[in-house]
Amino acid sequence: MGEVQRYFLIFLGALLIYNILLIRFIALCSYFGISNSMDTSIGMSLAVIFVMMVSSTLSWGLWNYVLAPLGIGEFLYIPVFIFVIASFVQLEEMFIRKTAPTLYKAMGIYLPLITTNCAVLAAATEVAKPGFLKMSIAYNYTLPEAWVYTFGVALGYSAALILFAAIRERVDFAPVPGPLRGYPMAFVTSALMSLAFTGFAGLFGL
Amino acid sequence: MAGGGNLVVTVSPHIKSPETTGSIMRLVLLGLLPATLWACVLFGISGIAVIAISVITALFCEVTWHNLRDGKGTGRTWFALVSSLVVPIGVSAAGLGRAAPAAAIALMSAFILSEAGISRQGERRHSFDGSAAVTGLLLALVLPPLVPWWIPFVGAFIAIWLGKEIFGGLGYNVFNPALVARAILVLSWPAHLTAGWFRSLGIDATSKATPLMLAKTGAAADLTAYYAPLLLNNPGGCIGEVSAFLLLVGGAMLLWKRVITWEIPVTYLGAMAVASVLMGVDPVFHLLAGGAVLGAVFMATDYVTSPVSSRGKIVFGIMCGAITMLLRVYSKAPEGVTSAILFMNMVTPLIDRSTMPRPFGVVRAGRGVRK
Amino acid sequence: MHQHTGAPCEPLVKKGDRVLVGQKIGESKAYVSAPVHSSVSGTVVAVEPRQHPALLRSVASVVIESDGAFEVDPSVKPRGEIDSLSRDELRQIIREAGIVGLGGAAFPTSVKVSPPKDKKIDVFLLNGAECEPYLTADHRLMVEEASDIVHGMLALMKAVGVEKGIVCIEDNKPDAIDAMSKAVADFPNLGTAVVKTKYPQGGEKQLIKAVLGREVPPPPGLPMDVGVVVNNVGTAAAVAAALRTGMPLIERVVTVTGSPVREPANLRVRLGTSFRELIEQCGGLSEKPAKIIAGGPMMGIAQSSDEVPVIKGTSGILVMSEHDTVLDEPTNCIRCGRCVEACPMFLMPLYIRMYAEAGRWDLAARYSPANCMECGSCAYECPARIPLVQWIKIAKAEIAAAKGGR
Amino acid sequence: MRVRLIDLTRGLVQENPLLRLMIGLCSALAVSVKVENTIFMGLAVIFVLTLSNIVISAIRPVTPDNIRIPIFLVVVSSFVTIVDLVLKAYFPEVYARLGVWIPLIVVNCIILGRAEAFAYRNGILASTLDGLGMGAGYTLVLIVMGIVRELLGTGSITMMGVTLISLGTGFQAPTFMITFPGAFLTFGLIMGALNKAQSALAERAARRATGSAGRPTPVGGV
Repeated sequence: MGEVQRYFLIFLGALLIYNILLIRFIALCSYFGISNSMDTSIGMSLAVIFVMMVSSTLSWGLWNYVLAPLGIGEFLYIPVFIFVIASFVQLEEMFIRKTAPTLYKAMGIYLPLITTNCAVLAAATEVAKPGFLKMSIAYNYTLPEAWVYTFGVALGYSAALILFAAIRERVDFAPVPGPLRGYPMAFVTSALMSLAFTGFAGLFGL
Repeated sequence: MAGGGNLVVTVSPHIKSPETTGSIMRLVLLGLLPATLWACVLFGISGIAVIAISVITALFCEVTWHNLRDGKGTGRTWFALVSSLVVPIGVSAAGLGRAAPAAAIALMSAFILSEAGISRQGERRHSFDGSAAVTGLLLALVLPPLVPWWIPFVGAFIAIWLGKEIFGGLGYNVFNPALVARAILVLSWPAHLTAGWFRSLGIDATSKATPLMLAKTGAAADLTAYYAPLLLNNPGGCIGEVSAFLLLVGGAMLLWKRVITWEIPVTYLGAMAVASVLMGVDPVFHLLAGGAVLGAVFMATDYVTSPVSSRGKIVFGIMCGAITMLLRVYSKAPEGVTSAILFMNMVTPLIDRSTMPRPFGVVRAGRGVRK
Repeated sequence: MHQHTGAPCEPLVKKGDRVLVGQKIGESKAYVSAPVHSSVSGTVVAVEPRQHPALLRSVASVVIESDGAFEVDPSVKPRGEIDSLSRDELRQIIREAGIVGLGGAAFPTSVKVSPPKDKKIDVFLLNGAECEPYLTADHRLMVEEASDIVHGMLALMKAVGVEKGIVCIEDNKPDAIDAMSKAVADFPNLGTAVVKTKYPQGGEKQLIKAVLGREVPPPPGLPMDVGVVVNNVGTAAAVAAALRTGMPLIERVVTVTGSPVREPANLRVRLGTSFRELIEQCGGLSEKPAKIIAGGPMMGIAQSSDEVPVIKGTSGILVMSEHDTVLDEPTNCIRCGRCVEACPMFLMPLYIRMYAEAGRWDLAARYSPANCMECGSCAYECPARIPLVQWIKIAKAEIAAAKGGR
Repeated sequence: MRVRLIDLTRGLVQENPLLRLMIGLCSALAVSVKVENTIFMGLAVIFVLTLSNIVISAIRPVTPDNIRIPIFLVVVSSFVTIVDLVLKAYFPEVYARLGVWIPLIVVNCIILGRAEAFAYRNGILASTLDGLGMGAGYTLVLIVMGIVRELLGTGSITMMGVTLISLGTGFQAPTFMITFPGAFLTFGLIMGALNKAQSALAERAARRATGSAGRPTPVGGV
């Protein structure tokens, strides 16, 4: 497998075929919670892309240089990663608020929410402990591969979220039968979105 | 000279184009007619059965849903629903397997006819706009001719109830109902949906593979040999894939009648041709084979689930064509039309949102017109 | 007293007064307004509210019983040649003659020909494109009174202070093109332009785009923002009359048509004549009317009675039989996109309606309903028979109200 | 300290974490392919939720407000690690199937949500009851989903290798139900059914209250 080809496959797998929201069911709370507004969805997407890239880098470094060499990874990876992500998000929030007020305005309010966004932890753990998310390409990522993978996951999250927000601008105003109005219908819609994503299963042998 | 007092006062405009939703749906049915009739000839009773069950069940689903939703005739509707589920199963269990579809058709038709009539109070019970018939027919056309009878039956329920009515009825669904049904049927009963092809008018009674499958596995070396049969009488494939030529005739009629516009079919097939050249596969074969023509002309052009603006339609068509070829060439499955269109259905609201035409006189500074 | 877009007039006469043809009977101090004149001579029998054909409510009206003599008021006298009059004098004559746009909107012409100083006007368009299908009043006028039209056009151009003038005619009226081309041949600064026949070509913005390729910005943008003033051919003819004879605007050409009308015709009628009299003049009706519409089929307003009078803005009377009348219930929108294709302003009516129905004015505003000119093309095309124009009007009003509240 | 029954029952229906609070969805959809999975997952969540509720409630006097979230996370993740290791050691098969969902309990919104919204503001006993109730509510929905999906999707329900219910060989199971889209659909329909049931109950109650056959105002869903 060529270098470029491998990056491409990692990216495509993370983006489409194992889409973190619709195929892997991770981070659904935020997906249903904020998709009723397009602006919020876009802000959240930006924030997630940013936080994910940084936290994956951190977890990759921690695992490969600290946890794994010391042989304590299996016991400690959960608390360590989540702690790192939570503290990083807090630091970042303070940092952005001071240095970049416009950026803070755009995504500041989403940052605290991201701590409990399981997608961030999932991606961070996957790049450190491959196989975590049961993708068929799973091996020890190099740092660039970890970035490509994380970027794919984050973009997949954003794509699904923004598509869903656009769809909800239609479905939310449709005369849906009473008991299904609102969230139940959002789930039914997601079922069909997930169905559309399933169509990509098996692409490039992924 | 009539004085005042009994004049009708309505809002403008006071003249209307003669087109209605019903007239459009009738034209779509007419467009599908040549291929459907030819399929009935080629596949005989098995093809006719699938088409009949699919269309009648679709109409039945529409009537029952509307009755229950509007709370009219609730009792008789429930009775009809339960009996058309229970009786065929009973007949089947009694060992009269072949009579089951006949029983289902008879029961459902009786109910549809009784609901279509005029009630004793003189009011119209249910008005059909033809959209359910179109969905039912399209569903039948994407099924293999030898599927068990209950596949189109269940499929029509999925298409009308889950694909359309649950979203609020005609016009509100996001995904093409017939394709939703097909995708769910494929996921549920892959064995039935990927076999049951028919060898038409030929030597073998049945064949286990479609030309696309043969091309995928490399079993068919000379693809040019398939051009003529694909155009006229496809050796193996779904009911609606019997003849690319007849589908194109129907499509041309719809274009001429201005039911559909050129953008989606042309860009869909065009993008497929370009993509197949880039991927190094035979473009003519891929345009004729499988559901490409049926999808590009009749499925992707479904008003409800495709973009409304011209620019949006072009984006939609190109993406559909590209994804179809991507899936056909690089995924395990031989066909990609269903998945490609469903995927693009999902993207349609976003396309519509971002291809809003520039209002007259508005000078757009950069992108976005949000205030 | 409310015959135009702008402030209504106050009656100047009272019950029992004797009035003459061309005598001013209503006036307003407001800038955007035009006075009203008597179209007959006779006695004022009432000053009371009467049904108005465009506003669909009763407005203050002066009812005059004609004595049949058509005695002309002494104030009506020729105003002299264009060259001898200054710009301000011309504007004053136009205002005093009560002239308004005769295309249908009835906007006071005196206001239109007085652009603010900072707006540079370089072209004057004379609109000979019919504002609606079925109406042929402008067409007949151009064929029969070409030289009057040109005379009025020159006066209007002088009032605006513009050099270049173009008469715009639709390509399905070769006789009108002929007549007008001959009439403008003597004036090097005038020309004609032939435009495609399609609705709504007669709309100001569409006409400017078709002839000059300029796009008028959305409201509150006006043609003068792109250096253009547009006037209707009927308006020009009225100006010519006001100059040559001094007669103010007391009559106009009205198209009376529709399938039940025995002898459809264009009639020159005195303002205030009832619809019923006009229909009778055209041979009466062959069957019971289901609808009587003031204006054209696309934007005209259905009347509840045929006793309403012709006013300055009445371009046509359309009578529809039951057979012509479409009374289908609206069904679900099938997103066919025909409304988007049809919209001359390039809007997406289906989305405006969807969000208006849901009461989400914020989302509806994104689709700029304020740009809609209410031509009705979308609703005409809609196979689901959805009254799109009405939804857009509602959205417009709600969004404007929300803005005002803020 | 008063013991209130409502702390225990709240999580079952009125404030069911999945159907009403819409939290903890991810794992619910993912593991409900098999009833067996749902029971283990439910137990794991009850364990972590109750214990972390207890601890968080206990240490709340000494928790600084501004860094409470990282502290919650450390508490929760310790319990999750215990579950993770225990399952891996004693039920390797189940562990393999649940996979990622055990470590992800850390960020399961139910646990952090209850810590923040309840345990951090209430006494130890109340917090214990709340943890048990919420956990039970979660498990209940999970099991229902598991039953629907496994029974329809495979035609039978098997647990620890034993077939409990079977729909017979004539039933051709729609595999769709155990796929990803099937999970969303099942959940959406269960939610709709609950809404329908609640509005029907409310309607009946309203009718009884007014004593008339008049149409009461319908009670909307979420």
